[in-house]
Amino acid sequence: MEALIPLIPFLPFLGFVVNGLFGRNLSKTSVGLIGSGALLASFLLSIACFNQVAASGPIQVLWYNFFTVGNFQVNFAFLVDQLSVWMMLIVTGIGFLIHVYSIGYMHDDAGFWKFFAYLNLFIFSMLLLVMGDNLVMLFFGWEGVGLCSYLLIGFWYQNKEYSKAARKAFIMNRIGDLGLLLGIFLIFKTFGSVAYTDIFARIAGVNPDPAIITTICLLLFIGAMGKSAQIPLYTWLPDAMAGPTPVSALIHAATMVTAGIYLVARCNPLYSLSPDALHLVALVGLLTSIWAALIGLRQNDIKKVLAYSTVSQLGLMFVALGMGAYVSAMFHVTTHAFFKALLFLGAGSVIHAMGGEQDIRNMGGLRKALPITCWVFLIGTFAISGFPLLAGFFSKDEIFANTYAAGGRLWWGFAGLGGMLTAIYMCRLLFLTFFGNFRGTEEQKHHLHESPWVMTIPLIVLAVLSVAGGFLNVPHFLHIGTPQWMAHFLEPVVHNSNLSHGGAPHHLEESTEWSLMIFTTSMALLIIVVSYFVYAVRRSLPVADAEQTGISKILAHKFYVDEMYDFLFVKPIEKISQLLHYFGDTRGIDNLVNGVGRGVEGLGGQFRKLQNGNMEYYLLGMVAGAVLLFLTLYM
Amino acid sequence: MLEVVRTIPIDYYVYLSTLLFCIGVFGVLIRRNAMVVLMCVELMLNAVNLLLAAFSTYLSDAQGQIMVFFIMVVAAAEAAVGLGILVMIYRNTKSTDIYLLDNLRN
Amino acid sequence: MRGLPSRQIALVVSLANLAVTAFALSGFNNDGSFNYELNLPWVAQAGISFRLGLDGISLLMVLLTNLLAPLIIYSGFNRDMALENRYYGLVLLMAAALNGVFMALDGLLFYVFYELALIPIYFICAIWGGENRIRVTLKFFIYTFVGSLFMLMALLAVYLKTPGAHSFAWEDLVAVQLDSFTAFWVMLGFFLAFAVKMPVFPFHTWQPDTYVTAPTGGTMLLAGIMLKMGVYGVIRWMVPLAPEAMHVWTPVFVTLAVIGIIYASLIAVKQSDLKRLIAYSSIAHVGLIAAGVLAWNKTGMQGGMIQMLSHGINVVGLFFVVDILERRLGSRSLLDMGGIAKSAPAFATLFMIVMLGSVAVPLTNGFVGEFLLLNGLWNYNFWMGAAAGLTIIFGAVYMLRAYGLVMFGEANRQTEHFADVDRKEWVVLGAVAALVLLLGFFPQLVFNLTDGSVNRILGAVQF
Amino acid sequence: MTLAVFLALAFVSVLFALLMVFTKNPVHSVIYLILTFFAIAGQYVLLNAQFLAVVHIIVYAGAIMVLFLFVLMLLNLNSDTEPVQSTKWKLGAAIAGGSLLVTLVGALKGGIQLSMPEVSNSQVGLVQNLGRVLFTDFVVPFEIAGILFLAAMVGAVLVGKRDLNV
Repeated sequence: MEALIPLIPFLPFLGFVVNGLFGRNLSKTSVGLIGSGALLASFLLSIACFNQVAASGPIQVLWYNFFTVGNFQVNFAFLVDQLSVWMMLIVTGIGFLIHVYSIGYMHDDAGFWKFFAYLNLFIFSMLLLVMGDNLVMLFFGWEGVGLCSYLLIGFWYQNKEYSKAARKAFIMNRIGDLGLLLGIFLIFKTFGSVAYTDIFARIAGVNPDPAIITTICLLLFIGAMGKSAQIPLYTWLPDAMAGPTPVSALIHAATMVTAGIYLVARCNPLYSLSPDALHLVALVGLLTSIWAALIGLRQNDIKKVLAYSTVSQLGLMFVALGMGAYVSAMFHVTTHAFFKALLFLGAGSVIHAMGGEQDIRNMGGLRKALPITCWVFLIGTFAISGFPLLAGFFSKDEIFANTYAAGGRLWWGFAGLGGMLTAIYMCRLLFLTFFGNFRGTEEQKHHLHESPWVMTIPLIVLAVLSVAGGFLNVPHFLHIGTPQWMAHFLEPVVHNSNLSHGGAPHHLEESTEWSLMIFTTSMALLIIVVSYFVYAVRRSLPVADAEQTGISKILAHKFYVDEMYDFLFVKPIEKISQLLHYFGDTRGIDNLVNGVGRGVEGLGGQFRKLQNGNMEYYLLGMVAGAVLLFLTLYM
Repeated sequence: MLEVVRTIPIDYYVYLSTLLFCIGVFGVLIRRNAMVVLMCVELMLNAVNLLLAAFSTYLSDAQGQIMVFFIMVVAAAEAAVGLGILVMIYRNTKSTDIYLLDNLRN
Repeated sequence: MRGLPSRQIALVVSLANLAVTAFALSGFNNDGSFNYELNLPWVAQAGISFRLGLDGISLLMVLLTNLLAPLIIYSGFNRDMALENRYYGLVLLMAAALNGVFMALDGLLFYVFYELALIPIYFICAIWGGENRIRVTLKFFIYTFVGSLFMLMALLAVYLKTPGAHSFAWEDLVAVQLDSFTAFWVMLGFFLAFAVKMPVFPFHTWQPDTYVTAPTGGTMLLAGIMLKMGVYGVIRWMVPLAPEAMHVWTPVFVTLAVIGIIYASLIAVKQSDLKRLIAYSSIAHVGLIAAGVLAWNKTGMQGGMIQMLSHGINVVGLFFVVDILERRLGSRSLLDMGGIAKSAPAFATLFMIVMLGSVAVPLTNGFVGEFLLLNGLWNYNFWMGAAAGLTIIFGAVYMLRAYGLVMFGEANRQTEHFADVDRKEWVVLGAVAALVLLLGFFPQLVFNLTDGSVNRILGAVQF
Repeated sequence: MTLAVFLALAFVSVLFALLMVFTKNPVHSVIYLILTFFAIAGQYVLLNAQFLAVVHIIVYAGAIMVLFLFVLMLLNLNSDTEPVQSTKWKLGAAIAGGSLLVTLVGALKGGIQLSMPEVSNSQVGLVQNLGRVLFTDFVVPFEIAGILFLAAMVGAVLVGKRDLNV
């Protein structure tokens, strides 16, 4: 098994190399087969790993020494423990489904081979990220996925807006990366190693200053903010929807954006030592969750709605992390990967059918033309809204319960508010798209068709997962199946800190859990019913952009955050750049240097005047020189 | 020992030739007529000649006087060429004013 | 010598040089001592000898020189230029001088080679340069020349303190214990020379103009190899000769370097001339190298080592890209470009790889260098490290902007039929890209080479 | 006695030198200069350098100064055409010359220590002696001086030619 582990990331890498170098000359079928086949193999290997890890614990594979400088040693090594194998399964499994889907979705695109090459490269980076045995390996993957995200968002590069969005994503990620990088430095300085096992083993021995731990946690969290699109670095994610829809599903919903969650969960021994850092994580998560949900309420682009929903859900995960409920966050990562991938792929199917149309005001009534898509979309929406027994129901409920337990009523209330807002805009999206009358053009109406099977099968698989995913980690009090199966599996690496501290103030009564669950569930149901009436029965339509007023206009314009960033950062930097070039270099330093040159030249000019060709001056000078000479010699 | 060597200190000759030399310099500086300037130069050369001759006598060494001959040679050559040039210049400028001779400037 | 195939001769000579370097590499002892030492008396009375030798650091720089020289020569094959034989002759002379700089173990010999390197590049820029070349080249020349004069004074100051009959040998110069006053001035003198060469803010203003004006080969030589002379000089001469002044000067130098990083990055953000943009990015990158090296610790130093090699490779690739664009489009302005990715996919891919190396994406050659440099700098001072770290953000900003403007967007009339790279260009860019990835995956290759020497230098300098 | 002669001659030479400098008419200047030269020739005689004195008279007064006079007359220069220096310049020149004198005298004062031979050779300035030295020890410079003369002569002729299309 050990020897095969490097194959898991390097099979997709191989796929990338083959498709990248020779893809142009291969048929679309072979490109698709190579791309998806590599992933399938990785997925199967991951399952094998899973079994072995479940049976005999973590596997560590040292591949080669990446570099050793002094005592700074970084190995190209893999650590496959419960947490990483879990992520590997998500990445390769969902990745495989999305690859298959892309065969259909991207079929008519000229850059088909390039698309698969990039996707494979992305999977490679993502696997490095989760499988790396140290923080530097994680950083490889971390930047690698950022790069692939850049390439894929800007996939249709002829459009300048798209490549701008790609650039924005990469740069915002890089801001976070700097934080992560500094965090890694500080960790190395404190613990003398960047390998997870060493770091966590040395915590007790080194016993660092709490302030240092907090600094480390905050620096790492900056990285997580960038990657997982948290306030203030979230604006790239909605723009990233410029990429092809499978990309949005894979990168910007299921896998890459959860890297931040993974990072915090991975470093949970550090975070658990720093209540301050956890507090901030929770606060940022909560703010993001509500903020993005509010914006999501008034978006009319089907992908933008999903994007804001992703940001909001990621916020919720950070709330869970901040509450010390690492497992709950990972659980939500998992279920979210299922239903959000489903939703995105469903949206892709819609866009595919509508010939590129993304505005839900021009859709409606697609239920008849796209029955499978409609059903899976419905499942996805209900799952994210918290419909009983669907995936999101369990994972969200667990987060709410933990928030209540660790944070109290206020936190719970706000987190719940975020959840409810999610339900509202998701239902709005669902009903506006699939119910009511078709509002598009005649041409589009003729064009409407269900997607081919390569696209629908992944949808169906994901729908099944969205239904069943919740049973991975059923709470104790429901007494169904194996309670807390996932938590038990992850126990050796991550565990909810409030659960492990057994009882005391953190543990909730069963009755409390029941009442919390009933409350949130009934709210979700209520929202579903109400929005059905509002959007499907009464068919109230969102107004055109120009007619928006008041708060909804602010929401539709995303609180003007992009404009604000533009005004606060982008424009000033560009201005400074020009000013520095003009006043700093051309006029300033260079002028100074040239000034010295001119000074010398000018002095030369003055001296030149003495050389006026008039002998008497020369003679006078000679005499003066002789006088001086004698003076110095004899006086 | 010669009478002159006994009775006149060498310093007198030094002072005398210095004085003549300085008069020459002064003349060169003060006059604008190239002709007179040349004459002043001759005067300066003579001051030096005098000094050489004096030392030659005082040291009973003929070399000083030989040197004087050579200086005379140079002075004669200089006068010949200098005056030739002067005539030439006068032909072009109708003047011997050295202020006009700033062609070196450029 | 009109009939000689000068370019082919130059290429063969440079390849032979590379082969010799490879041979030297094969039998190399990396424990930090000087290998293959050659010591001939030169002016024995004054303690000057013709002394060459290679330790890990030198060998790395020699490798850089001889690796890039064939690429630089070969990159000129697509261009017809006047007086071709002289051009290639000067390039070879340049390579000789650079090798000499990196191998010299005698202070005066070092100075001689250092100055000798200036002469061919001066003529290359002044003869084959673009507009304003005379003015710009003169500025460059005076700038660097004045800098080197300070170095000469500093060298002499140390030389005169050597015991007994004075000596210029490296060991003897290093052994001199300077009083703090002398050390202060000696270090300043050296720094002025090397800071101009690198260049470090605020001595950099010759650089963008010169890079832009110089012919591509000259720019490659300047940016790829010549500016490493400055960093190398800092490591080999400046600090070991006057370590007593380290604690006074290092904060100043590091601060200047960090200011330079941010300053140049900021300026690069809005440049529209691609060549100038890369020139500014080069200032930023070299600023980071300088800052990391001056932090004078293991990670910073090793980072500097690999980054010097990487930066040389990347910058040669980037300037070659500029050259291709300029030859096809007749312009270097980003505003005239766009949409090239469609008509020239291979070119786009190769440019992408080189660009990623320059942006320091992991598993390209730029990453490990920047990582270690930042770590070294960060160990020296937290805030300096954090400020210099902005380079990874700004680097992405300006490089991606440039790449996007060149490759993405709609094609215009000129870029519509942009020819993809031909075979010769493929060879150069392919070689650069291969090196980018090779060093990206296996940086330890470099560290194995330099480890002993870096330890020795770091150990020898106590302050 | 000797001292008196010396002082008289010195006085004469300085007086005429000054007159030469200050007189406006170039012709007068030439005359004064010739008189100065005569005074200097007197000094030579005093110094027991009779041959030198004779040569001096012949060369300077006889050749060079006559040449000057010829040129002066040729050009027809007199005090009317004489260019005059500005007062400021005159003052500057006076200061310069004066300070040169002062410094030279100051520098040379008391600084001369001659190791004079016990027995002085009175034959030094005679033709026989000078000729021997000139044609033995100094024969090469002598020949060179001859060449110099030749060159000067050719040069003077060349310069004096009306049109210089050489």
